[in-house]
Amino acid sequence: MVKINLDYGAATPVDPAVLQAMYPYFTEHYGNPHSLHDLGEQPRQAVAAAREKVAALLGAKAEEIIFTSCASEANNTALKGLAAASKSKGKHIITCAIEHHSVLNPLRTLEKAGFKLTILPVDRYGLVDPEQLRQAITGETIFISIQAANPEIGTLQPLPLLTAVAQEKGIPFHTDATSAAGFIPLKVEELGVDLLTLAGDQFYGPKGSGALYVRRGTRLLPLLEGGIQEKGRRAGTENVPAIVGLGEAAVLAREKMAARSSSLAALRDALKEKIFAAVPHLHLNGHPHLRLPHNLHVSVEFVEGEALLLRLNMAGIYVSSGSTCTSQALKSSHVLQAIGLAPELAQGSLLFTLGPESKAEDAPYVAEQLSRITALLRQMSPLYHKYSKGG
Amino acid sequence: MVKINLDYGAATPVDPAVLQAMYPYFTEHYGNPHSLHDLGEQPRQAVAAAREKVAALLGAKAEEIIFTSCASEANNTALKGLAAASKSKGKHIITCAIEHHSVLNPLRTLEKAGFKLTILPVDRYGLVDPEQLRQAITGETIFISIQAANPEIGTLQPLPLLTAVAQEKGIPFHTDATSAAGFIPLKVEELGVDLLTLAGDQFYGPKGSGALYVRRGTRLLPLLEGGIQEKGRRAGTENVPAIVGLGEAAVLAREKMAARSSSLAALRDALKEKIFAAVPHLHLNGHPHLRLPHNLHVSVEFVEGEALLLRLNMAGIYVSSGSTCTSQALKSSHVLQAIGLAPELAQGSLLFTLGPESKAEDAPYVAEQLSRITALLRQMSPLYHKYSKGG
Amino acid sequence: MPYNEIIMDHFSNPRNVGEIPDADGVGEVGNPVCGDMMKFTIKVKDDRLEDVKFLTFGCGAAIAVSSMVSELAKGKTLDEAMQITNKDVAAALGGLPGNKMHCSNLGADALHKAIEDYRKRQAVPVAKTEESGGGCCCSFCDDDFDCPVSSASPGPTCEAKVQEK
Amino acid sequence: MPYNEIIMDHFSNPRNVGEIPDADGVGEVGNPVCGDMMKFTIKVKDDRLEDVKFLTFGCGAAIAVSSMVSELAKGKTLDEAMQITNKDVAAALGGLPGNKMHCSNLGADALHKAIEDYRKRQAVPVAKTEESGGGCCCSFCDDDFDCPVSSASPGPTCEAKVQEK
Ligand SMILES: Cc1ncc(COP(=O)(O)O)c(C=O)c1O
Ligand SMILES: Cc1ncc(COP(=O)(O)O)c(C=O)c1O
Repeated sequence: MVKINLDYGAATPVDPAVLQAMYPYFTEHYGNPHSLHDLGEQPRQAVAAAREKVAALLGAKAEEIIFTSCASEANNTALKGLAAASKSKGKHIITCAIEHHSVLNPLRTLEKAGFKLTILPVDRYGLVDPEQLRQAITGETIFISIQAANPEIGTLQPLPLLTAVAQEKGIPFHTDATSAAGFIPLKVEELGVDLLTLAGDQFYGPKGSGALYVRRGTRLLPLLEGGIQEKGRRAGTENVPAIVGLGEAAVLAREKMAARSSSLAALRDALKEKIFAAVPHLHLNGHPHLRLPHNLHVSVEFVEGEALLLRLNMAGIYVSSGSTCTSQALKSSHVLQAIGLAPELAQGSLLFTLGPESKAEDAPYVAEQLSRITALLRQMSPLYHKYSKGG
Repeated sequence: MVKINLDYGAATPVDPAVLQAMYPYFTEHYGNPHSLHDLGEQPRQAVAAAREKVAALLGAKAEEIIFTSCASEANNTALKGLAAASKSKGKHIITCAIEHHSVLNPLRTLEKAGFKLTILPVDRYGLVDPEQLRQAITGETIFISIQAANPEIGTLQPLPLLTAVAQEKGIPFHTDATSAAGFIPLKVEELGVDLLTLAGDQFYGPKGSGALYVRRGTRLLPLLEGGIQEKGRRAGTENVPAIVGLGEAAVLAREKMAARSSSLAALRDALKEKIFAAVPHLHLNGHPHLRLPHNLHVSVEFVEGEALLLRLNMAGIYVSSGSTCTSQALKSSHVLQAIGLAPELAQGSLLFTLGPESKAEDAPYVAEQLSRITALLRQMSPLYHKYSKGG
Repeated sequence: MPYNEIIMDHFSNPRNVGEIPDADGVGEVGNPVCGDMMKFTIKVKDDRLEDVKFLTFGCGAAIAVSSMVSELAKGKTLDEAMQITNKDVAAALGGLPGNKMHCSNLGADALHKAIEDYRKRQAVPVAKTEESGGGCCCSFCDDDFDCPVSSASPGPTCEAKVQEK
Repeated sequence: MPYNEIIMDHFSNPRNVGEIPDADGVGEVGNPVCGDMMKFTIKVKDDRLEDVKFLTFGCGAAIAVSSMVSELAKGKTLDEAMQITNKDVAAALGGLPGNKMHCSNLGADALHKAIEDYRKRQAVPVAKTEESGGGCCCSFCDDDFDCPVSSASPGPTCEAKVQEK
């Protein structure tokens, strides 16, 4: 049976080299890095080495990396930690409308606790305007959080332009780079960011591995308090296998990024071409070229995303959608709303993310199935019937 | 070379059956449990099954289990989440002096934020007095957090007596059962607790696996906010392999607990006998019998714990200590202070925790080495010289 | 797969898809903003539903619900058909996932609207059937756990419910 | 192992352990509350340290420091020995871990005290050497990262330092 994963954004398999590196730390080297005896030695060194590797991916210093259990934890730690440490400086925070929920929801909680939140709009491609950012800044602004890339529509923010504005005013800048890490270069000096979130499971590392880069000198109070792991910035026994895996994934990402990204982009472009040729009334979402190399996001007019997704699944093709029905919160994607996509188009959205097993041969089959299924669902769509009669 | 781990409290190896269960979820079944397509199916079922297994260990319902990345996260989530959800009810919190830092530090942070904190004392065995708990409760008390077992001195709290007091007054009761889980029965109904923390890596499950039991109906605001994983109570992509591993460890714990604990206790008792016979001026800390089956905590008079630990390490024996020098914060253990142990004795503390590879043959060797090393260090101890002259 | 076999069967092989050209009654519910929209057309003969057809824009559940409603209704008298509730439809489908109970389960409403439309055309006055509300709804409603307002982004209709708890 | 090879060597094979019975000077520093206590006894001949012995209750670093001090001091004139600083000792040991710099590095102080004691007995008045403070100390002091007050439980002597930042 055909099985074509086009939903690597939801999960990636762990690279065999990564898993191999992790393996000894479950059993042979199971010690606690904080133990003073020999059993702590190898785990301690492994964690230190992984820290160097993640730092190298970002062009950062090892001591600027805090290991976390996921990107959500890193985002919560960054945002709540900055807010708690900066109360005396002010209470104003700036973000943008298409951030991940793990950025927006902590900020909404801070808002309820008395912070002032400015949520910048984005244009129809999902871009934040540096000029609007500049105007939003007040004397009270304590930090800015704007993502590196959007996980749905794939749009890459012009971070250097945005961080330049923040730097002028001396305001710490956090970026959620979860969907960008491993696919586009993220040197913190070039980006000009002070904090950066990433997660290993987005780029062939293990689930349960995340990291927060915090520029030396940035004040942050810890979210997980307890032991003095991560120099007191994140309590909890180090998940050594996951940390080792993240380090290994960072090495692979650094070595292979250019090749990986250009081959993914080529496959993606071929897929795009094929499905646009096969399916009428298809719309591309996100920026035409400022986008993640492995991301393709479209709206299929007149039909609903979950129905498409389930039918594609029956054909062995795995995708996701930002439609109301596919979100457990039963709201259509806030990202699609923010770029001003018409509700009907948001409902018919399909997200393709390519990954390690994507092949050129897949595109024709996917296009053919998408065309067949779209036709079938349009036949039972009242919107399509209305359109057909009207047109 | 001899290698005898007597520091399983710091880390346990992952049980081979646990690792085997986890393995497919790194590669073959790498999907995201929230995916609507087939790749989400197996991970989703695996997470659901693991939830049932952890619930079964506690005699709880599956939906009362929140998976976390470690015990510290579970504790922070419980305490900060209860506080945030109960602000309108009151601002008073009760705990005890020998809690883990991942309980005490979040509570101290809440105290700084305006909550009132009562830290109950313990007796010389580490026991909390139910009557003192009763007297500490005020109309403002919003929750109580008292551990199930102490990770250092091994003392088991009389939880049913303590929770009975809380129930009378209708106050939610959290227990940090991190060092108890897997070794002593922890049925939430019998204990009478409303929230309970555990971590897999304490009982042969993987690092990075924790859980928080929250009784149905208990109000709690989430600490990690973002996606609606764990029904909105803990954001972040599920660490499926770790969750599966925790589930498997819970099954093993349920099946083997009685046998495991009685064999560990027998080994521990033999070790205790041997070292007390071999080393003069040795003191047992913690309760004589109300203690974890795998825990032995002693103070070696006139010598310092790190020096003992390092010399034992050179002899292939791995232990830990609550001495000032072995804590990165450079304070002697707050637990030893709280039970009123003299500073010199606290400095000479040694913690032995037994585990899966502990053997009866180890005890004589350990006793012999401890005796040799103690004599050697006493020879260079000014305290011992003073004692010898004086005595 | 989020759905059971009966639902997947009706989703994969929906019965009675289409639009009756010279329908005796037409009923529409929902709108694409919330993700589901259904249009039922009926043919009535001797006070019985001789034919029922539907068009649905919506998720798997919505399509299966429409299909099931059309099957349940076909051949029934109008009064019998008016007795079909959304709950009956869900039961006939072997149960809907909690978060789809409100949102996609509008099939009976659409059918009732079509019957009302027919009756209106026949000038038989009827009390307007109340819609079940439907629309966008938080997945936590059916849950016994407090809805974590700060993190779950509940839908508009549930916000009230959530606050109450 | 938290220590380098030189330290481990001095810890495993400490030089000059003991107490000189008829010492010319005795110096004690530290107390067991903070984990380290050192007692130096010296034998002086022709203004030189003919013999130096120590007793130490303390961690690996404290024992290695004591051993190194005794070696550095032995044979030196008293004035030379008074020049030995805790920093010199740490350097001779190839560096101490950050969190042991303050706490266990009291060896020079103890030696100086012993010399002072000798001089006092000889009635040569001297300015009292200042102790370096030592005692219990937070491991974050040497760190460039802000000490996370809420979570790190810094020791008493550092609390001030931490608040300052
Ligand atoms: C009683 C207790 N609570 C909490 C913790 C913290 O556990 P973790 O390192 O998994 O966060 C520990 C660690 O050993 C513990 O013993
Ligand atoms: C941009 C972005 N941020 C944060 C997250 C949350 O990641 P995690 O599930 O590792 O917490 C995601 C998840 O896909 C994401 O795409």
